[in-house]
Amino acid sequence: MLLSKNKKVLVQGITGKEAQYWVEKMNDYGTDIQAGVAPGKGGQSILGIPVYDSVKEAVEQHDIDTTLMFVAPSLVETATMEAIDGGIKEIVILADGVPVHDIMRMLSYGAKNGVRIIGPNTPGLVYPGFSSIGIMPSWLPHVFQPGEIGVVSRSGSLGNEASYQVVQAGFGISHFIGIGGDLLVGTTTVEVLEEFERNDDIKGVVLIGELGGNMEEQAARFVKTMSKPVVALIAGKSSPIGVSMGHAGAIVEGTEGSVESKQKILADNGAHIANTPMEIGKLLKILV
Amino acid sequence: MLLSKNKKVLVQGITGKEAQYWVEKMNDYGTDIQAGVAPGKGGQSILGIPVYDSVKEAVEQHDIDTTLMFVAPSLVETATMEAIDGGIKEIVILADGVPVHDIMRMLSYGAKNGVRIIGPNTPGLVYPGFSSIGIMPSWLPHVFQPGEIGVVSRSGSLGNEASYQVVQAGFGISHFIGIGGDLLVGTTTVEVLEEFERNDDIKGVVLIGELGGNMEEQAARFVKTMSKPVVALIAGKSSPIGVSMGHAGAIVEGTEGSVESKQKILADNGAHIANTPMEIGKLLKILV
Amino acid sequence: MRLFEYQAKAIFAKYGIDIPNGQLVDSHDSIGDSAKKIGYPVVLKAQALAGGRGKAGGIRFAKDDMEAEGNAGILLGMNINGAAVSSILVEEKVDIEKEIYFSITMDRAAKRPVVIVSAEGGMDIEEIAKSEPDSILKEWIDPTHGFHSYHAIDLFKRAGFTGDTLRKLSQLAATLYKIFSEYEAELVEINPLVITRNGRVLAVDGKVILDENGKGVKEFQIQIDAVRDEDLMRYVPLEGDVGILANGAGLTMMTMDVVAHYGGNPANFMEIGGELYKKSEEALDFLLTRKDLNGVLVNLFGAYARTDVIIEGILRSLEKHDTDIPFVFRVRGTGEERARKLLMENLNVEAHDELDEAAKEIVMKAEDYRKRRV
Amino acid sequence: MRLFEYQAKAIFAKYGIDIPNGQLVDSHDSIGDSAKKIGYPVVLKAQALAGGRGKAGGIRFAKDDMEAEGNAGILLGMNINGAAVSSILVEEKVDIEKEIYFSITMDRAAKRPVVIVSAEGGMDIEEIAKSEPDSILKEWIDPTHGFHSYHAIDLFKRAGFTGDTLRKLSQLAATLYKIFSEYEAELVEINPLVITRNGRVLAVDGKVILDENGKGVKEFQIQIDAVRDEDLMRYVPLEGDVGILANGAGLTMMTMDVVAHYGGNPANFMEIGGELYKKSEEALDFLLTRKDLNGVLVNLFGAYARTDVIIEGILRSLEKHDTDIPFVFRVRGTGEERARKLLMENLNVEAHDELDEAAKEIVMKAEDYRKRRV
Repeated sequence: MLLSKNKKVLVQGITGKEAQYWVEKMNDYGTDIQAGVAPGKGGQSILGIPVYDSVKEAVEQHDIDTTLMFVAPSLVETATMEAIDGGIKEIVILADGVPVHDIMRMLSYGAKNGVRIIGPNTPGLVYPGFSSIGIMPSWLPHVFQPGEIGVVSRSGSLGNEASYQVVQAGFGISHFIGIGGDLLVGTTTVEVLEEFERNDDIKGVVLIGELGGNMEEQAARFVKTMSKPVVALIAGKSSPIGVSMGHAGAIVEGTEGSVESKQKILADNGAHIANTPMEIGKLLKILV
Repeated sequence: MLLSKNKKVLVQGITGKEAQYWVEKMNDYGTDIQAGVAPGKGGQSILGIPVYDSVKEAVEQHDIDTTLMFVAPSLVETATMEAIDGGIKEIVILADGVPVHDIMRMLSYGAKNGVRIIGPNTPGLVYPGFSSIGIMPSWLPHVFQPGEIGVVSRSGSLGNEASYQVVQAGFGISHFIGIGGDLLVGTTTVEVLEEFERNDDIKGVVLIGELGGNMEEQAARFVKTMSKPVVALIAGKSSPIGVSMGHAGAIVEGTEGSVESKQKILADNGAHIANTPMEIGKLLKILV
Repeated sequence: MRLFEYQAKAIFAKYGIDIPNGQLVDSHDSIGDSAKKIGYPVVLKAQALAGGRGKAGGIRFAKDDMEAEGNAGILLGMNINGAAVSSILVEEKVDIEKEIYFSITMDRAAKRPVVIVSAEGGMDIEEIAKSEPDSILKEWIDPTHGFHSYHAIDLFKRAGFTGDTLRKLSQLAATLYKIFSEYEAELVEINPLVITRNGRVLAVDGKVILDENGKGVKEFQIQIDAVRDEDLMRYVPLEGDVGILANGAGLTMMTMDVVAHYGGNPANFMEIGGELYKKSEEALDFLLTRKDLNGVLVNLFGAYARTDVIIEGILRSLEKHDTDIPFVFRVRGTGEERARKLLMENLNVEAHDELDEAAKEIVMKAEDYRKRRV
Repeated sequence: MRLFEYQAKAIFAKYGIDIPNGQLVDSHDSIGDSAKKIGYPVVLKAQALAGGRGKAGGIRFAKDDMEAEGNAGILLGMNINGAAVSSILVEEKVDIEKEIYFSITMDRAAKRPVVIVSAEGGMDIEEIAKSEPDSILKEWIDPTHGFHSYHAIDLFKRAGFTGDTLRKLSQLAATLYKIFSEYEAELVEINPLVITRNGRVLAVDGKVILDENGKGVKEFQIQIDAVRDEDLMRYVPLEGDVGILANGAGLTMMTMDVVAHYGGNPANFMEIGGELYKKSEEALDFLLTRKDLNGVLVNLFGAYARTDVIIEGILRSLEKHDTDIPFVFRVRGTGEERARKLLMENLNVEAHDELDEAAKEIVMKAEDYRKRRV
C-alpha cells in the first residue's frame, strides 16, 4: 500500500494556513484529496474539498487510503489516535517537534491496529507523475520526473537534492518516500527497502541517511539480500559528536551511529557509497 | 470457577506479618496453598509452602487457580498486572485504600485478559468445609457451617453477621463470596448471583448490600429471573447523605444509592427484605 | 474528598477552562470592594461542602453594595444541609444562552469511567433523568485509551451542537478528562456549563470529588489533615443519642439501622475494624466527650479483631470516665468467651448473643435515662 | 537536552534512588569544607555536558585538603571534549563490590523503549559490547503496559542476581522507568550502578537526556533559555573557517560534508529550514559576528523555502557588513530564476547549479583568502 500511486487522501487540520498552501499544490499535482477534517468547521469546503468535524464522519462518507496531518506537534498524538480509531490504515505525519514519548505511544497503538505510520517529521511521499502527499516540491520538473528509481530519505531537503541528482543523471523517480528525521519514526529505512525490492517499477534504489541511530545499519543487512542496486548517501560526516544536528534523530553517541560506521556496513553489504550528491548520478549511470 | 471449592492458591506478599497469620489459618482449614511470592525471598518457605521471587516462577512450578494478594494498597496495581501477565485467571485483592484510578486500570487490563478480579477491599471467599481464601473467620463453627445457602456481601463484618444468622437458623453455607466495599470492584453482586443461580449446591441466596452505587439495583433486575429465593439485607438506612461511611463505596449522592430505593427495587423484583440480621434466619426458614 | 466550588474552579482555570470572573470573600466588609472590581450585578455563592445549595437559598444576587453586604451577611451565617458556610464566591453575572450538564464519574456497574452530557443543564442530573431522560447521553471510557476531543466531538454532535461551540465543548471535555485522570477524581462535574450569548463556553459551577487515596488530594493536604484528626476512627457524628461502637464498617452501619429499627436514634458512625480494634479505649474516650448520649451500644463480631481485646480497651476507658449512662453489649466471634467473662467480672453484665436483642435493650434503657435526666 | 550528572542524581534522589553522599562546588576555595563534611577520601568529578570524562582525566581522588584543592584547580580549568567544566561534584568514595550497567533508551529499529542491563558495568556500553557481548541483556517495553518491578526481577535474575540485591535492583529499575516516563527522557543511564560491600545499591554515575519537546525539560527552563539564544537557527559552531548557510538540516549537513570532501573546513552548522527561511538576514548577521571565517558557502534548494526571499535577506545583511571574504552561491528550486537575477544584479555573481562545483570553488577561494590574510 505504501507504494500505491493513486491513494485517496484525507487531510487532518485542513483549514490551517500552511495546510491550505500545500493542499492547493497537491491538488494541482493531481493528488486525490477526498476530504478534510477540522473540528467545528464541518460543512465548509476548501478548494471544493468537503470538510468534516471528525475523522469518523469523513470515513463514513469517503473511502480513505491515507491521512496527511497538518496538526501542531502537541496535538499529533490525539489526531493519530483519531485516525487509527477511524480505521485509516496509513498515516503521514509532517509535524516537527512531537514529544518522543507521544511518538512512542502512537507507534505502539498503530502497530497493535495494523496501521502504517510515516513520520513524524517526514516531508511526505511523492509518486512523480501521479500524486504528492506532503510538503515536497513535486511540481519542480528538474527535481521530480517519473521513472525507475526509488528514493528513501530521512531528510526533506537532502531528499530534494538527491532526487534532483537522479533526474540530472537522466533517470526518473518511481517513488520518493520521506521517513522523517525524528528519534523514533513509524516507518524505518529497511521497511521501505523491503517494499522497493518487491515493486517491479523500481530498477534502482537511492538511500539517503544521516548520522545517528541504527536504521542504516539495520538496512544494510537487508541490502545484502536485495536484487536491485542501492546507492547510499549519508550526511553528517563532518558533524561533531554528541550534538543534535537539526533533526532530533541526528545525534551520535560514542561510535554508534557515526557516518563512517554506517558507510562501512552499507558498503560491506553491497551498497554503493556516494560521497557527494553528484556521485549519486554517476553511480546510477554505472549500475542501472 | 468462582464457586469451585478446592482451588489451588498462590499467595502474593506471603512473607508479611499479616499474611503469615492468615496463611496459617487458611492452611489449617485445609486450603490448598501451593506457593507464595515475595521478591528477593525466592527459595525460602513458609509453613512448608515454597516462596518464589515472582509469579512467573511460581506458575512455572505450580498449577494456580487463584491468587490471594497481601500487598500494600500502592503496590496492588503492579501485583495485579504481574498476576495477569503470569496467566492467573482469578485474583482476590484484600487491600483497603487502593487508589480508584489504579483499580480502574487494573479492571480494564483484567477484563481484556479474561481474568476475574474479586475486590479490592474484599474479605475474601469461604467454601465451608473445604477451603477459605481471605480473611474471614472460617474456623468459627457458629459462623461457617457447610450447607446450601450462598452468601454474597460487600462487607466483611456484616458478612460474618449474616453467615452467623444463616447458621443460627439451622442452615449451612455453600459459598461465601465477599465482593469488596470499594467504589469500583472487579466482581459485582449480579455477577455472583449469576453464578449462584447456575450452581446446584445452592438452594437459597443471601444478598448483603449497603448504601451507595447501583450494584443492588443492577442485581435486582437479575433476581427477577432467578429460580432460587433471595433474602436481602441492606445496611446504611440511618446513615447521612453525602458522607462516606467507612467503605469508599458507601456514599449516597442525592437519591441514587439510598437504602430505601435499593430495598424497593429488590422487593419489586421478588427479593425478600430483611430489616435486621435476625430476620435473615426467619425468612430463610420460610423460603428454603 | 469533595472540594469547594472555588477550588474546583481554580483547577479548571489552571487547565485553561473558562470560568466566570470572580473573587473569594470571607467577611461581609470586603464584599463591596470585590463586587465593584467584578462589576455589578454580581452573584454571591455560599461555599459549603454540601449539595442542595440552590434550594437552601445559598445563591443570591446583588445589584449594589447594599444588597451585596446584606446578602453576604445572610450567607455567612448559613448552614447548608449541615455544612457551615465559610466563605462566599462573588462572581460576574453571566449572560446565559444555553445551560449544559457535563460530568465524568466512575460507573460501578460498568467498572469504568463514564462521561455524561445533557443539553438540558442547570438542574440536578436526577431531575434531568426524570424530566428529560432522552436528553442524557453517556459514553463509557476505556481507561487505557483515554477520552479525547474527537470522542467528545461525537458526543456533543449527538447532543445537537455544531460549529465553534462544538469545537470549544469538545476541547473542554478532553481537558476535563485530563483533570479527572491527573487529579485522580471520583467525579468532575460542571453544571451548568454555560454558553453565553457572545459565544463563551463557561464553567459556571464546578464540583470535584477526589479519591482520598489518590495523588490529587496531596495539593489539598491542609484540608485533609483537618479532616483526619477526627477521622482516625472514621467518625461521623449524627443527631441521635445512642452511641454506637462496633467493628467493621458494614456491621456498624447495620448496628445503627437496627437501633433505628427498634425506635432508637443512633448518635454516630464510628469504625474500629482492621488493626484499629486495638484502639477501642481511644475510640470510647472520644465518643464519651459527647454529652448528649443517653446510652451506648457495643456490638462486636470478632474475626481478625479479638473481642476480648476490644472489651479490655472499653473497660480501661470506662474506668477513667465517671459516667452512669447505660451500656449494652453484644459479643460474638473470636475471643468471645474471655470477653464475656471480663464483662461479667468487671461490670456484672451479661453480653447478648443477638444484635436485635441488644438493640431493643439499649433503646429501652436510653429512653429511661433520658426521662430521668430531664 | 543532556543534564549534568548532579542534576540527574538530584532526580534519582527525589524518586528514592540511593546516590553517594555528595556536594556541588564551583570554586576551589570551598572544596576543602565540602570534602571534610563528606569525609576523606573523596572523589572529585568534573561537571561538563560531554562524554569521555574518565579518559579526559575529569575524575580525580583526594585524601586530604591539599589534594582536593590541587585537583579542584585542575578540573575547573579543564575542557572536556569541547565542553567547559563549570563545577565539581564532590562525593564519598564508595566501597565497590560489583559494578552494573543499567539504562533505558529508545530503540529506533524496534520503535519502542529498551532496557539494557549488563553485570559488567563501569565501562562504556560499547566497550562492554565488544569485550563481554554475552553479558548484555535487553528487554523491550510495551509503552502502553509499562516496565514494572516484576519485569525487572526476571531481567536481573537472568543477569545472575538473587535475594535482597535482586529485590533492590528490580525496585530501582521500575523507579528508573518511572523517571524515564515522567520526565519524557530519551535516555536514562546509571553506569556504574554499584553494589557496595555492605549491600547498598548506589547510582554512582547518572546520565539523563531529556526530549527537548517533552514535559520534563520544563524543570530546567533556565538552562533551555540559555541554549535557545544561540539556538534560534539551531547553530552549532565548528572549528573550521568556511561558513555554511543552507536550508534544511539534511542539506546543511551534506553541504558541510561536501566542503570537507573537497579539502575545506566547515565553520558551523546552521539551519534555516521551514518558516525560518525568512530569517536569512538575521542568520547571516549572526554568522558574520565570527571573525575567523575565510569564506561563506550559501547552498539553497528551494521547496517551501523560496530561494529569492533567502537571497534578499542575505543581500540586506551584506549591505550592513563591510566584509571582503569570498561568498559562493548555489541556488536551485523555488524562486531560482529571480534569486539568480538578484545575485547577478547586486553582486555580479553567477550562482552554481551543483553543490559539488560550489564547494570546490569556496574551498579554493577560502584558501586564497587565508593566505592573503596571513
